Amino acid sequence: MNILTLLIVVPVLTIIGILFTKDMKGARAVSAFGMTIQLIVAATLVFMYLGLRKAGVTDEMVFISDYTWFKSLNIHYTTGVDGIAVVMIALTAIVVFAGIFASWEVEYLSREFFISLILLATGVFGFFISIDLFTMFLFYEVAVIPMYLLIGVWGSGPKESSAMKLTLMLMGGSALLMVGIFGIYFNSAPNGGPLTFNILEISKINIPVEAQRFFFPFTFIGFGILGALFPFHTWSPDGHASAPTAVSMLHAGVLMKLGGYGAFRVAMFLMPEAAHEQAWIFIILTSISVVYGAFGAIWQKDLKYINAYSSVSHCGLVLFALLMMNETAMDGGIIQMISHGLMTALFFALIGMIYGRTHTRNIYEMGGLMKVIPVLSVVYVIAGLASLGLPGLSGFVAEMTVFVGAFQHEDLFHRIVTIIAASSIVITAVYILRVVGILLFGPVKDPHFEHLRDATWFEKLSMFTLVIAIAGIGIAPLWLSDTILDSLKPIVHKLAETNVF
Amino acid sequence: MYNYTILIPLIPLVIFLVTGLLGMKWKPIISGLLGTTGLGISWVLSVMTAITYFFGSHHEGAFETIIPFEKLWLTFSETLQIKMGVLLDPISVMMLVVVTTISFMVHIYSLGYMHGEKGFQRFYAFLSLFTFSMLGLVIATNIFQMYIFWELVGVSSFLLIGFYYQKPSAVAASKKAFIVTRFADFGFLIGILILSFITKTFDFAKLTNPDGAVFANAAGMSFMGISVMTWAMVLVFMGGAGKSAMFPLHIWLPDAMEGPTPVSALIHAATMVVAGVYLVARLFVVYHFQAPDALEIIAYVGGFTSLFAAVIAITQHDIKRVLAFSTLSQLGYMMLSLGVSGYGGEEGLGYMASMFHLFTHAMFKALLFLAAGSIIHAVHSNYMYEMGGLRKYLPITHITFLIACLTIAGVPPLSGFFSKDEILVAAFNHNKILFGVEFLVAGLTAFYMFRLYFNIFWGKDRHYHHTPHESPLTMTIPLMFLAFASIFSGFLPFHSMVTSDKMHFDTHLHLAVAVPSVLIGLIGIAFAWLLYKKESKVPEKLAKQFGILYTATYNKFYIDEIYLFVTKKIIFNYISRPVAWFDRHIVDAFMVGIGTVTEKISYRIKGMQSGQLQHYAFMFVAGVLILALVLVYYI
Amino acid sequence: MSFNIIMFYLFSAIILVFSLLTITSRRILRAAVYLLFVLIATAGLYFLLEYQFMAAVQLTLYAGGIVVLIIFSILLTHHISHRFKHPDLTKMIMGIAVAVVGSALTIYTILTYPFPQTITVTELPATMENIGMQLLGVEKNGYVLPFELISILLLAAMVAAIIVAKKGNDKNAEI
Amino acid sequence: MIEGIPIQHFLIVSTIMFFIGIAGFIMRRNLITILMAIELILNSVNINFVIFNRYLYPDQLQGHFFAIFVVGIAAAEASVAIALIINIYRKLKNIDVENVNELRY
Repeated sequence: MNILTLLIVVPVLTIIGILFTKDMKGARAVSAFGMTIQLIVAATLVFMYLGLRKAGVTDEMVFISDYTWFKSLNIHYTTGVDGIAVVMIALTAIVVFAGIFASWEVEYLSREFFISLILLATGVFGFFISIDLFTMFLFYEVAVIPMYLLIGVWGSGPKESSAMKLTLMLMGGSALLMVGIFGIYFNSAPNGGPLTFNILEISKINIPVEAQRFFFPFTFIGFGILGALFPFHTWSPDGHASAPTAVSMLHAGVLMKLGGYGAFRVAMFLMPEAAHEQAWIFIILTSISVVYGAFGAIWQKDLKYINAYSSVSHCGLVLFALLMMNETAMDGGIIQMISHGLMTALFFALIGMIYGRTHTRNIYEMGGLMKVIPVLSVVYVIAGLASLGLPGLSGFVAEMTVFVGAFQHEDLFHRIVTIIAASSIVITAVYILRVVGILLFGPVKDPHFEHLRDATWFEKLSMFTLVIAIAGIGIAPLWLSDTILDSLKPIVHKLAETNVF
Repeated sequence: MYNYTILIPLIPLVIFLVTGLLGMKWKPIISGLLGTTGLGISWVLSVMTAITYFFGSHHEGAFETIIPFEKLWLTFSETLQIKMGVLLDPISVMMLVVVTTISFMVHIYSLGYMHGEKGFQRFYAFLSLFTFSMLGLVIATNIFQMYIFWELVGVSSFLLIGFYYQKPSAVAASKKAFIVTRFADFGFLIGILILSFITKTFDFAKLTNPDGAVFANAAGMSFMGISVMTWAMVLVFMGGAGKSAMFPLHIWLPDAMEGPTPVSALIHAATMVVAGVYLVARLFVVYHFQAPDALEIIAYVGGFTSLFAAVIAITQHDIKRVLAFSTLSQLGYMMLSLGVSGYGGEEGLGYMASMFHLFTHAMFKALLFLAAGSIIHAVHSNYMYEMGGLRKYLPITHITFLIACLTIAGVPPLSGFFSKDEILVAAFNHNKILFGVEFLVAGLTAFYMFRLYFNIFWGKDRHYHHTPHESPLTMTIPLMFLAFASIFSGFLPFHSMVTSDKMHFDTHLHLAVAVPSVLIGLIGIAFAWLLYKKESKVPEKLAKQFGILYTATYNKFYIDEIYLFVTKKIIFNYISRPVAWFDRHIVDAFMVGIGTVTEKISYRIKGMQSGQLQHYAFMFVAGVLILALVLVYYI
Repeated sequence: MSFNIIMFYLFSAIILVFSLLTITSRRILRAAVYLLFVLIATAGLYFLLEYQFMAAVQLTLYAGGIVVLIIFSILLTHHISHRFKHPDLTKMIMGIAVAVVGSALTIYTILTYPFPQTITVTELPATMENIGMQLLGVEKNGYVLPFELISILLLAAMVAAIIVAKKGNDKNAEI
Repeated sequence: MIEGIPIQHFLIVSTIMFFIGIAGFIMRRNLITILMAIELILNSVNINFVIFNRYLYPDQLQGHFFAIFVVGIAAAEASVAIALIINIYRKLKNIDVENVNELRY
């Protein structure tokens, strides 16, 4: 069996396994086991991929397999990965693994919880391995739908309305996306011949420019909604605030990345002329996202809201970088996806753990947590530092690659927006330090907090997995960056040759 | 032959990791000893490097730039790459010595000073982290490596200032320090980006090549009427100004004194704050050849800061704050000196003087801080009006403190005299106004230092909670060592070691400058002696005389308040809050509004589904008619 | 002016007048009787067109069957003397507007449409033989399939009518 | 085919009858009257079938047959409708169409 298909089979088997368990203990043990295997598979994939590249394989996509499953419309189940997909898969595996341990103590309907969670993960894995647009879209929906249940059933606060809002907005995105994908499909054979959903095949032909102009905004905004593009980001604060810990982790850590990944893999790669033409609009929107999200975060009181706005800012940077359409900036955008995925997952995990102890997320009701729960607090500081771009942690590598890349652009407009976007590093520092200062430092505000329990083993496992990944990327970013750069070459090449400006 | 130099930063890094991860499981003292030993090794290696570099295998002509170690860290594109490496040239070797020496002394000193503190291991871990970052900054081979470590020293400074994290003032100070320097770093980053855009390289080797080949692109590029190189270099200087606390980015430094005193000595007096000076020196060639306007700005900023800080220092009561403002003032000196310097030989006197002063200042300012720490340790107070007559109780501290005061006041033949004299000469040759300012500052410096000295060690004996006693040996040995260094480092032949073009040139004493500057120093001391030797009412009267001026100075000219206004009022209230409001009530409301409107419309139009058969029939027939009209008659 | 033409206009007038009366009469039994007149006049038209079989069906099924059915149901649900209230003004406006506009539109269309003036095909007289052969024929122009369908429909309608109209069974009555 | 009467006249008669039926359907409140309006409509359609057959396609009997079918369907419809009306009458004690509005919203 193709190793990529294994990435779907393992979660599906895990779900089936959970069906046979009776209670929380069984369900979580099976989930943890399954996701550990998944992590191993993903790691194997990374090594196999690097091995192939080292052996001199220069195909754009590797591990390709192909089954027709709807012949008359030429829909295939086609899998294949390049370096970008591989690192995204690795990210997903890590975050899901950490997410399982972060939700170790979900007692209410725990079997159903784990099933939904893993179903969501299956969708994400499927999305990354697909190179058939239809299958990709199918998996995208598989990833989005369980979110409704996960928030609506296991959430907190105004969970039903948040779940509704989130799902409806994402479904709105899907609707746009579907228009875009069908637009691509029906223009995939301008010179006659069978229509196709296969990304690689479509990338070889040129979709007529008029069609691109029309369908590019649909596709880009469709993915952009998931990637928290201003002004379509408002599902994110409410959704994250209501979602249970693991769901926030997965959602901000992985699902929002589908947006960025799709935006460049589908929208920009297949419709390069339109991407060049319309990039400026989206560059303005994303630079607004970056700064606006950061400013929005300064004023919030709720830990999850702070993080959600911070995600808006960081994810805005992802799209911003991708739209710069040069190798370095896109490389940075993808590293930023991974980096943001890891650290925001860590943040949400920590917030969940802190909330589980203090039963409040209002930062003004807490204080001095460093004294009572030092391990959690130290990890929180590390996550914060990663978020504000401290060298040695992943955020720095990503941000710097983005800024350096974007600034190499010949156009003055691009350089000026880069400066505007770069100003977010200051604002980020302000809101991160504000939270850290209020939440962790100072005297202990509430006497009830004096006897809080510090991190348990499964929480530590969850946190340290992510911390190690963050620090690993931050300290030795070269292999990651090279892997991505390598795979970006054909994409950037295609984008460059269609640049009419 | 310099391969071992990579160990100099790596040892502290390893110690940081080990202490940080495992330290909590050990007895505290093990961390301390481990850190001290490690730093000792680093120090020995640095001194070895310096001796081999400057004095070994004697050579004629320029000192070479040696890169014994370099490794690719991150690729941006074919030309833009970040490498991690070790670069040895006169200034970096000199800085290696400075950093490791002070750090080593502070490590030893902290064994006594921090003894029994909660978080002793944490303290040592952070010290190691800082030392690692600072060393990495010093030996950076390219501007991006420098930026990386620049950020890391920023964060270690943040962690160390906020060491007493339960004290709100310390937390606030650490936050302030980080954010202000971060803001400055933003400028630095933009500067780097502009440089990289023009030159397509980060390497110092290429950037600082006097032929300026990499800047060929920059010719004629300008933005808003100012040449792009000036923009770039001013922005880079902004980073330096943030770290070196130049006006108006100086506000974090006095507050940073909330950290433990050894930290103040290490970071906020001797090493990190000179990073800005070091940065300008590192890129001096670029400044000189590509952006002379930026250099001019640096000179004026430096000059203004030194005067400004010296004036404020006169009125402060917290001894650490006096020292902090004194540091500001001295950093201003160094910046000014770089700003007025030319390139090559005698012209480059300012450059040499700046580096020289950096070196001597590190020694005597660290000494001052450590001595101040010793005093605070004995008295448990930071305020000089709670001190007096301490010379009896703290003899070693007293002597070393006096030596440091004399050094900073520029009394010959102590080291401060030499370095300050060179700066004054450089300023005199270049710009008479700045020279005047510096001359005045020299007098002010002597005055406020001796005000401090007399207030602490002379004057009336206060009533102390328990009799102050001299600090333990771990604390006094560093004091004595640094006093020794303060006295004798002035005789180091800097003019043949650290020069702008790395070539030897001859210097000589300019009596026309030296004599008046010594005299004004002595006058300052004399004033202080008159006013503060004995308890007297004169200072208070004087303070009253100056009235508003005094209050303004005491409140540091309200710069803090201005900043507070900008951040709290403008950013929080007028930007962030509206943004949050806008997001909730406009953007989100719009998105929610789509849903609400849909619901409203459906509520309204559900009345059409009335169950009234005849309404349906009417609609149906009317619809058919309309369709017929449209389809048949194209209306 | 031949007799046929006069008869046509007479029948037309009856149809139109009694149609109007059917829907305007406030006494329902009278309305039913007016409807009967309309249907009989229609049958007259069929006679004029020489479709005797059709006319006979019209008379027996429509005028005979359906109208009787309607009158029965009226008797089941109304007092004979019951007079309706005037209909709602809005409904009246709605109905009249639709009717006026619709008939105007349709009549305009009819009058402007170029119907062929002469038909040159040989006429197939609607004799009983022809009708019988075609209605139950299976070859070309044979209508046995719709015929069977209609018969099934009628059966289904009959069953449905019985089920709907009969009183609820005991089990339901208890509830 | 009646000599001297053009097809249009027939059609106009049936059209007016049809729309009278429509108007009755919309205006009247009583279900049985509505049923009668429907009969009018069906009848007018029947006339059209027959007329088109007779005037335009006299070589076949399609319209004729369809008219017969319509009569059959009308009979079925009337019987079911009356069954429904009787049922409604049992439930509501009247047969006003305005009261039959359970299936709203």
